[in-house]
Amino acid sequence: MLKFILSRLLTFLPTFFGVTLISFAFIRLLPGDPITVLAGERGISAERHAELMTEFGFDQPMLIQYWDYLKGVVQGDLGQSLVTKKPVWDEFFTLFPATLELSICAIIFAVALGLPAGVIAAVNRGKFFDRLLMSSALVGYSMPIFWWALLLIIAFSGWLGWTPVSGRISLMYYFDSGTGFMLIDSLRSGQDGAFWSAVHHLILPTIVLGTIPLAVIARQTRSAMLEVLSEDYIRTARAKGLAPFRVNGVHALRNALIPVITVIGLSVGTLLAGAILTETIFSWPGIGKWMVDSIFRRDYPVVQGGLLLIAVMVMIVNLIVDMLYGFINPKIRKR
Amino acid sequence: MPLLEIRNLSVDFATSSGQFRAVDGIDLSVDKGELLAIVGESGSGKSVSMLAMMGLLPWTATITADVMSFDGHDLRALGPRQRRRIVGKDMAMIFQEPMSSLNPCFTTGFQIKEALRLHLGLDRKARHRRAVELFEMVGIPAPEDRLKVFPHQMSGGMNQRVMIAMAIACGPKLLIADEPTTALDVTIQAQILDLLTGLQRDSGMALILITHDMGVVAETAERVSVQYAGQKVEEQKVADLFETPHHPYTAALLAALPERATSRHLPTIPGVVPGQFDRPRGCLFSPRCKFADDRCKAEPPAPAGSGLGLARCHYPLNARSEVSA
Amino acid sequence: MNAPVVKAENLSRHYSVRGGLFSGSRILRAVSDTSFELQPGKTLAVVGESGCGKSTLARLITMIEEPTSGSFTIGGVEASPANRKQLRTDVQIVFQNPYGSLNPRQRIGAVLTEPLKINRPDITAGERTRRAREMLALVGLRPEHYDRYPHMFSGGQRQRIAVARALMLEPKLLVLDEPVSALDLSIQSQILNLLVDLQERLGLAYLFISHDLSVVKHMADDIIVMYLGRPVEMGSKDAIFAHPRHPYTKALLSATPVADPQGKRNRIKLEGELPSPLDLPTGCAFAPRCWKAQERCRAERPELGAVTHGAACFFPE
Amino acid sequence: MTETSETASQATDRPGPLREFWYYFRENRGAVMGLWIFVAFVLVALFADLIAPHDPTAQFRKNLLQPPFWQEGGSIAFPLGTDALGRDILSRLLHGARYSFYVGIVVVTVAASGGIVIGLIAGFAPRWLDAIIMRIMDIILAFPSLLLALVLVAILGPSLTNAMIAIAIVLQPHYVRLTRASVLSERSKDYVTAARVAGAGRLRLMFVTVLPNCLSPIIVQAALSFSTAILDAAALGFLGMGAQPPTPEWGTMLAEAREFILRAWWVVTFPGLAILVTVLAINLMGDGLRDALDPKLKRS
Repeated sequence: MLKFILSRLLTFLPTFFGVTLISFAFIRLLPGDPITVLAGERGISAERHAELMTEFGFDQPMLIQYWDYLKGVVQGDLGQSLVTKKPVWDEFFTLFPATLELSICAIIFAVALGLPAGVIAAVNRGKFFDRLLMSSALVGYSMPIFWWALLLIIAFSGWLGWTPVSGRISLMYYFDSGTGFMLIDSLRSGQDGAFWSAVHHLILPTIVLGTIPLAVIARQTRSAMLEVLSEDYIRTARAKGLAPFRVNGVHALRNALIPVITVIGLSVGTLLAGAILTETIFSWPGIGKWMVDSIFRRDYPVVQGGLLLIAVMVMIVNLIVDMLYGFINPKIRKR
Repeated sequence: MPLLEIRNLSVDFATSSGQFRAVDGIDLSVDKGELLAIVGESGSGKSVSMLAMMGLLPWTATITADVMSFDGHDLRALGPRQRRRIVGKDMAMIFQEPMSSLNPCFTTGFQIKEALRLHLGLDRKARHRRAVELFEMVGIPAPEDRLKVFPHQMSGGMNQRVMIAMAIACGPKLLIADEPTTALDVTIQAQILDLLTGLQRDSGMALILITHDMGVVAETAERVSVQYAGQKVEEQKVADLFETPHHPYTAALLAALPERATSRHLPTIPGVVPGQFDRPRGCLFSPRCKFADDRCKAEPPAPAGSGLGLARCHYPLNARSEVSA
Repeated sequence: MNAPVVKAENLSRHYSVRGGLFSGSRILRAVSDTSFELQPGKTLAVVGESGCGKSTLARLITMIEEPTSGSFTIGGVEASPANRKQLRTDVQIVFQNPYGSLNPRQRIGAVLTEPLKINRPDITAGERTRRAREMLALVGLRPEHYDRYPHMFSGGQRQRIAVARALMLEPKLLVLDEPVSALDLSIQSQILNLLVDLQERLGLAYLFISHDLSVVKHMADDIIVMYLGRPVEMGSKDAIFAHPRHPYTKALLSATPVADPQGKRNRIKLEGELPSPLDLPTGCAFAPRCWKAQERCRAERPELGAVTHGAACFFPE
Repeated sequence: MTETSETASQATDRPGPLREFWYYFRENRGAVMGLWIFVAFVLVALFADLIAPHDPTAQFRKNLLQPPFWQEGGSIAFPLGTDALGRDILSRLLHGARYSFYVGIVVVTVAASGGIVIGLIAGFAPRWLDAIIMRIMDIILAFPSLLLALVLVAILGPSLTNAMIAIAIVLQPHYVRLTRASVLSERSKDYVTAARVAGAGRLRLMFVTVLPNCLSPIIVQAALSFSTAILDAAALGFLGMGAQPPTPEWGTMLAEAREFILRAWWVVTFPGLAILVTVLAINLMGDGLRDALDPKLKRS
């Protein structure tokens, strides 16, 4: 097992360098030289330009520039925002919990509904329930979530008035963010109704963000279950006289989970892409919205740093999923 | 009363291109402690009929039978819950591919103890003791260690031993072995066959051995049933079958064995087993039979008398102790 | 006596298996020090259980893989990488699984003409078609099969097509890797007859790989018995079946079920299973399962010895 | 030969590959429905000029935010109503089909052709080259697709063309992985070895022997990425990074309509519905393709 983890870590490294290379290249691929770009629309005098070129080392050979950049990355120095003048690193980690909270809720939502739906569909293959669930899953899978969000807002916020349209919590409540997770912070603040307000604000974004993963997980669970159900060992289990519930729920599901876990892991990337849209629509102060805003504001150091950090987050999650995969698949675990 | 009795069993599968009859009017009876071999080529329905009896066929299968009784139970009348009380306990089955027949995600110990808990209700300690005992019975060395191991960590022969241990865990009255040695090497095959016949002799259970290998049949079985394209075409004591086959198919099959060859050219059976689309109207073997005439092509034969090995043929061979040509 | 079609000397094929990151690589000895000769028109059978290296040997002789050491000649020409292209047409192969060995997207006509197209560019398209149709008839298929796809054929017919493809280049040697193992008994005899006929008619040499001793007994002139990558016994068919000298051969013969209910025999019961090919015993590989094994067997490896009927055993029968 | 025997009759009973494919595809009613909708979509895209009642950019200043015809205040002249600038929504939707179709075709062609060639090379390449190619694909896959597309558009400037380039780059690794995986599984099969024994060179093996047998999953992937491309292009349009107004691209239309969501439901509903129906139809078709092309599912 230790060997397995180490070997995974070893493939992590080249990918990590590749990712830094891309984010390093980003700012140099922009039209115009980096200083002009970083100066933004205010413009800059020629002397100051030359001065800054030397100061930031842009006149150095590329290889040395990359080496310096890499050193910065390892030390947590990703430059600072042109707009707020705060370090990119700090901004990222202030906003990241909001995205994390939303993503975790969305994944829980997707797994809690998608897994049972897939199992039920597979066991009732070809029957009414299967058709119903799989048609719904296909609609969910095909959904333009930015439109889905607007529809939900029309229905739940417009007509029914049940849920708020934007933000993480009602403006009535104010407390210091401790963990950055609104659900936890609101509970800790002890203010009446704060927690429920936070929950209310979470509902729509969670549904919107969770829709596609939900559909993907349901479909994948069904097909994995179907595949497993035709295996010889399922016949063996039935030949032992086990009840269908135990055959499907223990012998089949345990094996079907192996590919499903992979899919759940892969949907983390999808989730972050979805977060960009969801957070923009619901004005959710997370890194997705932060990235979009920064692109619009041409706040390139933020875009560069955010790009790198998000990619690294995705890689870390994939790494964890990989290890989890190794853990639940005995063929890898004990080799 | 025989332990297992089946009369006129048929199994149809609903496929995308219509109904497909995999088993066609099979009769079978097995006494307590008997060893019956069912032999046939692929597509002869030899496994399907046994799976039908165990209730292991998918829902696309339609099963009909006049009689299907096991140990006093009418298998046709049993609900799923009652059937599960018999299946795995009194009636057990092992399969062709030992590597894929065990669940890769659970240890062998888990899988064998599961059956013990379900059918015998043993407590934790008793289960463990019994599992170790079973592993010793089937000749698995270091049973304590092997209980903690996953199937993919052992060889095919060992896995088949685990399968056998699982099957005999609850002391079945009937064990069905579906091509148990086909996936194994010859030397391991010999070990497994010895183990199975030994268990059958010692425990007094009945054993149905499904195989395509005439050599295995000759060396292990007492009585043999030959199947072709879903029908039983002949049934005899093993010695008589090899001596005086009554159905032309059996005779041709035996003649085609390389080890019985007299010249470099083997006698062959022309053509292939009929499929879903080209099932003959009369005798199913008539398109390939060198004795077939118009009657054979037109009307399906009924089984002949027991003196003629119940041969499903209009013109059984070796009739009345005539010496074969 | 003619020059041998194949003459192999000390052929070995070892794979390095990566045993994980830090344990370094280990060596899997699939075939070691195998030498043999095969005369034109004769059949040499290689028998053994799974993992004995018989299929690897087939792939070496067919030049699908390179030997790690040792060498072999085909028709007297050294099979070096330089000569490979020239020798390719002399050796062709038929695989075990008739369902995997034909390209599902190729019509039978294309399957048969492809070898000519690649190796004999001087032959016209019309001539290629003519030869392919001729070959189709030779292996007992009908002219209308020419334009069909493989999935329309049964296993036996596919195996005929595979044989036809192998013969298109008029090879001297046909390597048959378990050609009838995947077939039903009634089809098996058809294919065996076809092979016998073709050998007589075309004077082919066969390297016949099989685990089925009854088929080998029917087909072979000479036999090599392999165990864990090494030949343990080699000799003429009659000699080996009548007087097996190596204990493993004896056990193998006695374990093979015989379709004769009267012939009760004493079966030699082999204890245990094959050791892992990654972790072979130092001495004779068969020693851990052998009832005759002594100290010497565990310490040093016996050589095959005699030319006519050799057995790699210190205590042969 | 004495036994020229095996009956030829049974071979004729089995249908040819194309007919067999259609047979299985037809079984799946959803897939057939998806196919018809897709055909309709393609026709609309091709003949939008002829079908559309109005010029998609013409502004009817007297009819701002007019509801669809069945609602009070609607008129049959603007069947699905008008937007805030008085443009006919139906005409804009019909023309929008053209952009979506265009995006789908271009993206799939670029991503698939590049991805297939790279995947084929990786599948046949020596280990080190294969490892390098796959690591590069890992790197691209580490970035969430929409984010990478956004950043690429930020570099190249917002436009539909740049959005398409960005989406094609992001989708490419999927083709590479898929092609490589099926090349590796095909390569180990006996028929490929047989072709090698027959003397086939590497190029012949790659393109003549192996590639045709890898196409099934690639075709399915092409259908699925067609819909992904439409969705991503619309998302970029929605964020203001794709097609620019007044282009009647569906995502861009939604972005323009956002501020009216609580006032004029139709400006929001119809473009989104158009995206959903198109994507759903293509996905239905893709599922049908997969079932019909996957031999594993056929047997059951």
